[in-house]
Amino acid sequence: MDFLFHPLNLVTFFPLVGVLVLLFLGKKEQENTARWVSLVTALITFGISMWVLAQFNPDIPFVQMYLEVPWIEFAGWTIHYAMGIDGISILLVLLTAFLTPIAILSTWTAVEDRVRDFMIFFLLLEVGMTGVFLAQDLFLFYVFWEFTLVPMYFLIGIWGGAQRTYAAIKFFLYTMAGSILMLLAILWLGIEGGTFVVPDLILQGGIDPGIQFWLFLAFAAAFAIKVPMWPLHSWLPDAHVQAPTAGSVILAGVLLKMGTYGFVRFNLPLFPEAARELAPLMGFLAVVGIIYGAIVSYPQRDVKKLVAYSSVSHLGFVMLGIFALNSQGIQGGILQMVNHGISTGALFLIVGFIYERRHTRELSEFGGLWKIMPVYAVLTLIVALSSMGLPGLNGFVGEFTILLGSWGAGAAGGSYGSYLFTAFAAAGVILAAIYMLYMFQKMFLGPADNEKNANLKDLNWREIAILVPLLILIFWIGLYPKFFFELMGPTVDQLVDLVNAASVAVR
Amino acid sequence: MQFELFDLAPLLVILPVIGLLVNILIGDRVGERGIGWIASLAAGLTFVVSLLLFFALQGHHEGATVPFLEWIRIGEFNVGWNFRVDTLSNTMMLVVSGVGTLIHIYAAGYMHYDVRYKGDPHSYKRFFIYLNLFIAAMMILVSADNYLMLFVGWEGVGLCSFLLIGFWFTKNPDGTDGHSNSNAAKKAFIANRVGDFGFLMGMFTMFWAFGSLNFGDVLGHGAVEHVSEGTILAITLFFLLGVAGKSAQIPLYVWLPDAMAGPTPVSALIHAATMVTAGVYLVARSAPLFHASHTAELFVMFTGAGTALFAATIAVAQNDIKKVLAYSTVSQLGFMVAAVGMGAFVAGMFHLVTHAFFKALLFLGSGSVILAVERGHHPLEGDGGHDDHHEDEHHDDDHHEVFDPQDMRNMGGLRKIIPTTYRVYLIGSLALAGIPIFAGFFSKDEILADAFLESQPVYWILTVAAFLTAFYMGRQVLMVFFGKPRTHAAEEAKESPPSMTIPLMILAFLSIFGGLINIPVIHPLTDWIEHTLGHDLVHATKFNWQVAIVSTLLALIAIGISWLIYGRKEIDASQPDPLQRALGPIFIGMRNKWYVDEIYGFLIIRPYERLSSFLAHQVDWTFWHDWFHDSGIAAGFRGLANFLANPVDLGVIDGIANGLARATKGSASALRLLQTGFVRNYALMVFLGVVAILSFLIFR
Amino acid sequence: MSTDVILFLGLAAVAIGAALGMLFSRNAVYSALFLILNFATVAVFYLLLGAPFIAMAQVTVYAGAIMVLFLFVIMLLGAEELRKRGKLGWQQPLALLLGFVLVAETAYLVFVRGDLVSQIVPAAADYGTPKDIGILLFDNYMLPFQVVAVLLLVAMIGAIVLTKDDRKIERKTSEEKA
Amino acid sequence: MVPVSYYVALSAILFTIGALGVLIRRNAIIIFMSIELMLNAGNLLFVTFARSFEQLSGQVFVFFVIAVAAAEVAVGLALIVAVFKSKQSIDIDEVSNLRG
Repeated sequence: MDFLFHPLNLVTFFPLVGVLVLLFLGKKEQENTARWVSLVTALITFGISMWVLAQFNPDIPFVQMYLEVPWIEFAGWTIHYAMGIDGISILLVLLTAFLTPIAILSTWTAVEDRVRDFMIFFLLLEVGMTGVFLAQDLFLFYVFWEFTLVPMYFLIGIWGGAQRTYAAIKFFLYTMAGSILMLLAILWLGIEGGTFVVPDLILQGGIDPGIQFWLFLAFAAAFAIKVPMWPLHSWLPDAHVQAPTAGSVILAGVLLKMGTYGFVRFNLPLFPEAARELAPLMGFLAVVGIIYGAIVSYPQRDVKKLVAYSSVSHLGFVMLGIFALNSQGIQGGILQMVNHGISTGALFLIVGFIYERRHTRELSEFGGLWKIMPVYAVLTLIVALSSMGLPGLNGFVGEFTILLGSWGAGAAGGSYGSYLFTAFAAAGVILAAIYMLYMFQKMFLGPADNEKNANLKDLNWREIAILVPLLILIFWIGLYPKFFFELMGPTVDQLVDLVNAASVAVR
Repeated sequence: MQFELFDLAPLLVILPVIGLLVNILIGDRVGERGIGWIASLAAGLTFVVSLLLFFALQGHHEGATVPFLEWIRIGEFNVGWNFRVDTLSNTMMLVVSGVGTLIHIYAAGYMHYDVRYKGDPHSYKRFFIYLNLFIAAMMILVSADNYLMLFVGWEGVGLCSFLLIGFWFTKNPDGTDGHSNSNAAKKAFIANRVGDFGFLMGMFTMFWAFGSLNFGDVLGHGAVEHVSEGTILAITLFFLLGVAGKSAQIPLYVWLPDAMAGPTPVSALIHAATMVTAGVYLVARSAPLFHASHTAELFVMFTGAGTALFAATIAVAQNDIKKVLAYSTVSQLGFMVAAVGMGAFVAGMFHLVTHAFFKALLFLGSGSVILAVERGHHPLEGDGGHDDHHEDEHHDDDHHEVFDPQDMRNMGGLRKIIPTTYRVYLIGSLALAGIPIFAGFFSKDEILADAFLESQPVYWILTVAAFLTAFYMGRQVLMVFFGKPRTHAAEEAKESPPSMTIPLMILAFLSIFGGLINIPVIHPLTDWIEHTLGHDLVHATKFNWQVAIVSTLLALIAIGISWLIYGRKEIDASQPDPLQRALGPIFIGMRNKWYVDEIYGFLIIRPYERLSSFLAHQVDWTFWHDWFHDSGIAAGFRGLANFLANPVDLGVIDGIANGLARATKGSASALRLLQTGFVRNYALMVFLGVVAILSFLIFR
Repeated sequence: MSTDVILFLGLAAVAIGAALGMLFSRNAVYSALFLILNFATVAVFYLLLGAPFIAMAQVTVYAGAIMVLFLFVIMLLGAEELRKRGKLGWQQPLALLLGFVLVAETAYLVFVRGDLVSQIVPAAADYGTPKDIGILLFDNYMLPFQVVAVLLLVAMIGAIVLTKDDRKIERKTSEEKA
Repeated sequence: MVPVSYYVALSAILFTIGALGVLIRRNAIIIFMSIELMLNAGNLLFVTFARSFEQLSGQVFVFFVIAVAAAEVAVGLALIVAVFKSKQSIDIDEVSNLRG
């Protein structure tokens, strides 16, 4: 019983209860019941995640609430069912549990077709995502990692836009391709190290730097596609544009974070020497991603595509922070993961709202919406400002600490490249203002001259209720992020020490 | 814990925020008057708090830091929401909240008409929410105790600027529907972002050099000496970029003239008196840093001086009453930046204060003029209420003719029609032109005197700029107020209500006597600021009679010339400007702002658009998405699959499989006759089998 | 020829006659009644063979329960007789032929080739009592017994499920027949 | 003193009659009854040999057969009823969907 009701097991697998209930519902009728069941399930899961947070002790820099039982045993190797939580994963678990009910609420009127199946896939997706962030055994991690693909594949492939099949298959194949390499590396680690349990592997350490290099790249292949890092981003616009709104929210909000999370969780502590060695390369790709994503976002005429490309830019910041390899950078990077989940998630919701009303996302169809939908306009403005990093809102705290860390990587005796990276990344902030303001202007400012927009209704209470929690977080993180930094601080400091110790050993 | 007056500092931000929240919540119920009162009260209380802090400082010249909340702390990086109250920041607080309050009161009257002329009375509330937000952001800026918090205010005022420039976001500046206003807002934000980029980089450099962003740690005694001069230079130059963005210096000044798209009180408050001076404040605040690098000082000084002259030349040829003032603002900001650049921090701050008075006065006065002409053009019924019928008429007017109430060629002779506005406007103009006894004279003269000692080239550049200033102000006053009314609207112009004229009179009073705050010989402001910046950085400038006489004479000459050109005989609105005959192509260049916008468009904006479009459509989509992935990888895979499927699979493997299948099919079609579908038939077969087996068992 | 054999032959004649009656009756009700007679006869055989428990089970379960069920269904469906002629006319003679061959073969096997020389003697009084069967059933054959129980349950559910749907038609047909 | 062979012969005859019933008759119910007859023939054989070899297990198996037959009848008759509902007939030849 203790095992079953372990907080981490509960928070991961509770959505299955909802799935079970949904399975007993009729297909055609009871659509509202399906919605309510899944919403309540997601809310309870969020409640459980709060309970986990209450039990979490941020002062311990290691994995806690650890749970390990043998799972598969054969030929002398044991694969463990190992779950644990630390300062790096707790925020992402909370983010997952937070965004899922919001995304479900956003489907209330958007998804009319096969509601029950949609909700089942959605809750399954939550199980997979939470599992990814909690798994402490490489094999278990891999299982969760691949498991998330399936529900997302169906969410895009069944409830997506016109080219959903293409997008779904591309999403699936792309991610699969990277994962295969990671699986090989996982097998190598497990066979050589004798265990798949991550904390044990980190403790053992001592992998030859030459081999680390290749293992790092194999893991990076899987994660970089997921992030996605330039130039592996090609699946992202397709998946985002075709996915239903809730799918986009989760895709941007959580699924992409699995990639960046993977870098922090596995690549840095398992292969510290390689991380040190490859940091300039990763930094370079990140900066190219920032600039490229920002430039390419600007001429997009489809709002959703614009937001999708902006994700490439934002996640470039996260990657830059992580590979600054110092506290400021990594903490900023992790916070920025959360920020991006909130801001971009909110942007996708906002796009979804207008799409539900007008059934188009072309910028040229809009203009002057502020006059017609003032509440919508103001909320969008706040979210857009948060996305482009206005101080006082969440995006700034993340971006500033990342850039500070990145500059510090140069100041701390790293290469001069770090200065250059920082400068270019900071220039990306300008470009972010350009495309975001352009989007905002095209949609909300100027004369309201399209007659089709004249009778649009402003947001209803449900839609406002969806956005308000996000806005609260936007302001909270922006004005008083202490709580979030304290959650991850000790863990990240310990990680930084680990990586730095490795680099000293190399020298 | 003992309560001190300094602990009131957070109220500077909290009060305006409360004001705007109250207006958001109950603004719809209290009516225009209520909204105006709430907002003005919030601003006024902020001024009261500033005054209280001023008195607190009388006892404790060293000031105080008031911790409020922890903000970001990662490792050694620790920045909090801490408020700094010292003589320098208090000066800014007083100016911002004082002028801000006056402008709130003025706007309560002005916006009543403006929202009706723009046909959207619901925007009244929105305007005052923004204004209060601006006061809050500006207070964060000036009361910050560290660079990061200053940056919050810095971007916050930028946001308010964006919102207020784009206040009439569906229109063009002339009132027609269009995108110009929103474009101007966007331009302002992006130009400021470029400056912010510099500010950010400066902060990064600073943190890793000083280990802190707090004023106390960076600017305190001796901190600068531990850092190499190259690093200081980098920091200061990065900051200079920020200053150029916010305070509209070359090369980022281009947003400020466009920013006149905002309602006139906004131009007065944000784009003349307070926000744009934030850059000057930043340099003055960072005085020890700038002082530590001579190169940096040179850069700042020449940027300021160049801007002062350059903008003044453009101002000479503008016809839009607000554009003239806008370029004049850019030019005056150049004076201030040049002053702080040459180490005359007090002179810069002095000019900042007086300029806030007289430029706010001029902008508000111009607003009064514009409104008067607009009301002359088509009066609102009853001048208090309005009804829909009239708005319809107004709408029709737009179709007939585009009347620009801001064009000085449509004015003339307003001296007698709106005498109150005329008088205060004249005072503001004389102050700006630098005529003795007015506030502008003392502050400008102090800068010139410093420049005279510091750098002769800069002195001469600034003197020429001052000459041009006097000239274009003379031109403006003559074109607007003298001669005969050139349009029907000007003849019918109406004086503004008291809620507008009383703030104007207060500002006029300040424009006359504002110079007293740093009157030569006593130098009260110098002593005041010395408490913060320290004795090394502050020196009382001796009054230089030579400089004073030269500049006064030049100003008088300039006004005389302007009278010769614009005042002596009537100007015909349809004729080209009289000055154009004299200057020819130079005048054309000046009128077209030296084509800087066009050059930027050609050099930066269009290439960027082309690049982004190329990257997005050609590289990312056509090449990377479609060609590489779809045609390359996907089609390649499909090709391989087809090869395996057709020749290999169909030919060889399928051959075998099909042969088998064909045989099976043939035999099946024969055997299917056995499948009659009758169950009994099957049973018979079974029975037959039983008998047969039994027979076999028997007879084997 | 002993009385045993005479009794056997008489009963056998009744059993075969009843079976043939079932086979050739046009009316299904008659067929069922003939079959009941047949079952009763066989029950007597069981008694002769020293299996009173089975005989009783035969009478109650077969002759009683199952055949009553048959009769119910026949009457419920009103399908005592078929109207049309069958299509497979050639099957009848062939089947009769094969049946004859089967009987002949069996007779040959039993009487000519077989070595079934033992005789059935009247059983002792304590042979095959229900008690013995019960002990055997709940001892050696416990598991099959349980399985049969489950099987019956499943059959019951199956029967209910199969006849559950479309009550309307059922009612309609029964009304028509009534 | 009846020989066992007599019982076997009787069982064979009854079985054959049952088989012929399945083959000849078209009425599904009668076919069913015929199957019961065949089962009965088998039962008779069981009991006979149980007596002959003094093995009570044979009787137990008969018991099982009776139980299974009961189950079979229940399901079978239900099937017939279901078929009758859709075909309005219990002619087994009407159910010839398996025709190849």
